[in-house]
Order: sequence, then structure tokens, then C-alpha cells
Amino acid sequence: MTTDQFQEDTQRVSERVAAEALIVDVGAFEGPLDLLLTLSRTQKVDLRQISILALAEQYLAFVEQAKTLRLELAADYLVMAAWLAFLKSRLLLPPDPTEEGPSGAELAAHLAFQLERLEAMRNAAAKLMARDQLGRDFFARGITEDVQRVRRVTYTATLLDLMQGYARIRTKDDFRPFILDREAVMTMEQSLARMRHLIGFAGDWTDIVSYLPEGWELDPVKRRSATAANFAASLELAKEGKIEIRQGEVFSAIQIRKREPRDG
Amino acid sequence: MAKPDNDSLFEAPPMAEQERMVEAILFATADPVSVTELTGRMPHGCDPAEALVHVRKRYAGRGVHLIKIGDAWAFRTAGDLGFLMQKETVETRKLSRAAIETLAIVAYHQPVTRAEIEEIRGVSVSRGTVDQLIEMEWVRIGRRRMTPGRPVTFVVTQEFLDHFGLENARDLPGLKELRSAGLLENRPPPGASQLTGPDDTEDDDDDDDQVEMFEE
Amino acid sequence: MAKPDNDSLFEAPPMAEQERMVEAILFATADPVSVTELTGRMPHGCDPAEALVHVRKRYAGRGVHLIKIGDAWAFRTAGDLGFLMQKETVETRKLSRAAIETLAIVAYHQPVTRAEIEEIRGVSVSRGTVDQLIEMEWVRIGRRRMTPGRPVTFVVTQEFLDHFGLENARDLPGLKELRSAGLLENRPPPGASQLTGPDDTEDDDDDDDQVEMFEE
Repeated sequence: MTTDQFQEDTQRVSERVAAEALIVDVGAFEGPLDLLLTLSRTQKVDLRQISILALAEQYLAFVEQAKTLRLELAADYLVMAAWLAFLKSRLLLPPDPTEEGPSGAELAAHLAFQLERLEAMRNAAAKLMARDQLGRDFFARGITEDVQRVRRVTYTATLLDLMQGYARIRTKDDFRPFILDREAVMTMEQSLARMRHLIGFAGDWTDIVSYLPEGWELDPVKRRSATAANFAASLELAKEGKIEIRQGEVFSAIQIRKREPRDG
Repeated sequence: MAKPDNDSLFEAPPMAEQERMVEAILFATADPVSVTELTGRMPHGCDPAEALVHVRKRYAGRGVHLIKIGDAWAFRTAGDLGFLMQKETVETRKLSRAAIETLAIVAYHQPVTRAEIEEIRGVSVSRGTVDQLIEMEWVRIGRRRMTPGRPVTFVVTQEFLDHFGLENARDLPGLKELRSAGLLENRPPPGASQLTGPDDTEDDDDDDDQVEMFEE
Repeated sequence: MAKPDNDSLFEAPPMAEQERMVEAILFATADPVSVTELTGRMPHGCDPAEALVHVRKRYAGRGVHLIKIGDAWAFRTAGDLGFLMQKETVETRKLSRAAIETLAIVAYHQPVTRAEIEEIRGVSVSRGTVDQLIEMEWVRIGRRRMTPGRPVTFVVTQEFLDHFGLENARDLPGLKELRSAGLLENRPPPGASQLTGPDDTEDDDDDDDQVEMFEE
């Protein structure tokens, strides 16, 4: 065995090993385009100068080899093989002017573009992953504070709501089924208004019973209400310093008189 | 500073650099960090204790402070800025019926006492309802009524007028206008008869008195 | 920004104080905070955008930086100090080659449809790949493309920008070069498209399913 022969053999062996590695690894390829990109690297030229024809031949040879090894290739690899065979014939044969559709050169250019774009994305992905990453190279705040969520409620109403609300109350009055007669009741306010007016006329001590409105002393119910109202009103007037009150003994008459202003 | 027994091949980083390191470590760790731990993390020869002094000075008066907790250090929000740690979300809700009615009575009858409001509404007014209106700044406390007990009165505010686009409360449409505008419901609300129970003893004359009283 | 019609009773706090507030708010959280949120949390009349400029300057060269992510801001430790933080390092899920490639394609070509991703990679994208990126909150669904079938598009998220320390997607490494080389174009294949032909209808169905999944 000459050295040349030996070298030739080892070369073949290494080629075969490489080819088989490619085949064994076929599952690792992300589809036919990825395989084409890998094959294109064996041409060792810039993707822009790549020979698509040579690449198509490489791919077809790869598929042939896979067949002899009885490896089952996924359908899309075979579709690509068929397409590349078609492309190869287009590239080799002189263009038929009667034939429609894109030329072989156009198809080849597009495939070259696809390969270049895929490779560009691969490189971009690598650059992206090489960037400083949060939680690996730079870090966020470790001690975070809870932001308390305060829900503030603002209430709103429209003028219409307001008017309807008022109307509702007043209408309720209109339709009140029963109105209690308050004829026999005297309120303290009423009594107070009366007494405030009358007190000026009384010079000396007067029994508060004499302040009852006319006719009220006849009806026991009215008398009771008016007396109570007068008494309460008297206390109020005394508190204001307008009158003085006295009672001789328990259960005797209660008398009031106007209090003279000291500084008057 | 680099201890004399430090036989490291490298010089300790300059103090400014050590400060940066302390800053970064204290910023990123989830727990306060002790000087020992800082020493362990920082390059050989560093003096975190001194760096901490510088960092503490640097952050004095800032929005975050360097504080010591036990024998460990941590950044913490300045105490006076705690109010920023809340996020307010505003929700708009419709005023309750009780509140609208109370508000309407105040607007139409002001100045009006609580007892008068209750008399007009025919139900007792919960403290909360009036408080809510006061808090909204639609109602405020007016003068005390010069009657026994000197009850406080309620009046509507400028904010109220602004909200409802009124120049003054007298602009509110009267009952007749309400009626002609079809705003008076023709049927009493369900349950109204129960509400107008024995308490509801005032009649129209009374109301007139009341109005006179208010318009004095 | 103090609006001219701002009739607040209070003056906005001085800028130094606003800086402290921005510091405190951003120190308190691990997530980027938008200017809008800052405005909402700071007292009336504050100008967080200006305060941020000052704070950014103040922290330049420190161990902690103020960085911009989209329209939000966050403090992050300086990239050169990562070696101090072995303890804090979070092991991110190892992404498959397919996922990394898909992520790059979404970032550089966004908004991009599933069919376009497949066209670039020359292989169909498994649902799991995009789902994984969406689950990591690095990719989200963008607007539908106004083309037949109205396919959904994918875009990268603020979390993606945050993770890779990008202010916005225009700062992606090498973006300009790729664009000027025409490599970000979506060039249709000449004539009939053998590669994407029969799959097209499937894609549409797929996309629709996905949208339903996300828009529930």
C-alpha cells in the first residue's frame, strides 16, 4: 500500500464517517432548510457566492445515501429533494421560452436568500443570547416592598337623580294613605314662638297656665299638650335668660315673669 | 483596606469600585447582608466595612437609605416616603338612594336639621349618610338653629353647586316644574306605606310652617 | 408635568424631592414602573419624566443603574458586577434551539405570523415552542395581520426587553445591518410557493385556535 493510496483511503473513510454522522444526526436537523444550510458550509464560501447547483447535488446525494442506508426521511425532506431535482434540471437545461413560471436562476436566488436569512437569524439569536441577561448578569431589586392598593371610591349623582329623589319623597307624601290629625298637639316650637311674643306684656309673676292658647284649656288632651309645651318653652326662655321661673311648693302653680335686662 | 497579611496576587479594587460592589450586592439580595458575607462575596482584599461607610454617606438624605439591621445591612425606602408605597385606584359609584334623597332635601330645604330631614323623608337618617355627603364636600354644617337644643343645620356647598352646574340652590326646579317635567312618579314606591308609619305625622300645613321658618 | 389648568392648592414638591420619590418607588420594586404609574403615585404636579433624567444621571457609573425598558424604568445592577451575584443567579429554563431561533425571529421580524416564522425557518413551528415563549412572557400576541385569514402576529414583550437589557426592540444587536442587507424582508418565493403551499389552510385554523385559547 503506497502512502498515496493510504491517504486516499483515510480520506474516504473520514468522508464516509462525516456523511454517516450527517445521516445519523438527521433527527437533529430542523428541517430541510437547516440541512441545506449545514451542507452549504462544506462549500466553505460566503453564502452569497454559494453554488446552488452544487448544493442541490449535495442534498440529492445525501438523500440517496439515506435511502441506501434504509433510513426513513421525513416527507418534507423528500419534498425538498424533489424540488431541488426540478431546480437542478432548470439550472442545467437551457431555458425553454415557451415554459411559464420563474426561471431556474430566480428560484436559486430565492433559495440562497432563504439560506442567508436563516443564517442571519441564527447569528442574531446567538448575539441575543450572548447579551447580559436579567438574573444572570444583571439583577433586579432583591427586597421588594408591597405596594398597597388603596381603592378610593368616588360617588357621583346627576341633577336628574337629585330631582327624581326629591320628587320621590314628595310624591310619597301625596299618596300617603293615612294622615294623622295633629290638631290636638302643640309643639314646643309653636309654644315658644307664642310665649316669646307674649312675655313682653307680662310685668309681674304670672301662672304659666295663663299662657295657654285660647280654647286649649277646655279640651283635656289639648290642655295637656299645650301645658307641656309651655313648660318646656319656659325652661328654654329661662335658659336664654329672658324670664325667671318660680314655684312656691311642690305641685303649686308655676309662675314666670320677664327678666329685666341688668344693664338696661 | 488590603490587610497586611493578605498575600493575594491582585491588588484590592479601588474604594470607589468597592462601593459599587456593595451597592449592587445590597440592591440585589433578598435579605440584609452582613459584613462577613460581603467580605466573602467581594474580591480578595476588599474592605466592605469601609465601603459601607461611604455608601451610607452617599445615600444619606436620598429616597433610599442604607440601614443596619442587627449586624447586617440593607437598603430601605426613606421613612418619609412610605406614602408612595400605595397605589390608588379610583372607582366611581352611583350615590345610594338614601344619600340622594338626603342630599335633595338639604338642597331644597337648606338650612335643614337632621330632625327635619327625617321628618321629610319619613325615615330616620343614618349618621353615615350625612357623613358621606359631608365627606364628599357636597354638604356642610351651617349655622345652629336658634331653637331648643340648638341643632346644627346642613347646607349644600359650592362644590355641590359646581357638580350639578347650579348657580345657587334656588335654581333647583320646584315641585310644580318637577311635576310638569314628568319627574314625579305617579305611583308611590313599593313599601312606601310602611315607611310612612306612625312617625310620619306632619301634614302640609306643617311643611308650610317649616318653609316659613326657613325663609325668615 | 404640571398642567397649566392645575389649580391644586399645593405646589409640586421641589425637583430634588421628586428625585427622592422616584428613587424610593423604583427601589421598592423589581418590575419596571411606567411614567404614567409614577405620575399616579407621586403628589399632584410632579414631573417624574424630568426627575428620571436626574436620577439616571446620578446613578451613571454606580453599582446600580437606572435603565429604560419600553416606556418604563427600573434599577438594575451594573452588568460588570454580575460575578458578585452567584447566589442570586436564577437558572432560566434551558431553551431549545428551535425556541431560541423562534424568539430571535419574533424579535427581529415583529410583528410576525406563524406562517412567516415557518417560512424563515423552513420548518413548521411546533405549538409548544411558541407556547413556551408566551409562557415565559417573552412573546405575546400582537394585532391580527390585515391579510386573508387575518392571522395573528407575535411580538416581544416588555419582559423580553427587560431580560435582555434592551430599551426597545430597535436596540436589538445588528438590527440595522440586517435590515439594510434586506434580510428582514418577507420576500415571497418566485412563482407558486411549493414550500408553504399545502400548509396554508392549516395555519389559519391553527392561528384561530390559538387566539381562542388566549382570548378566553
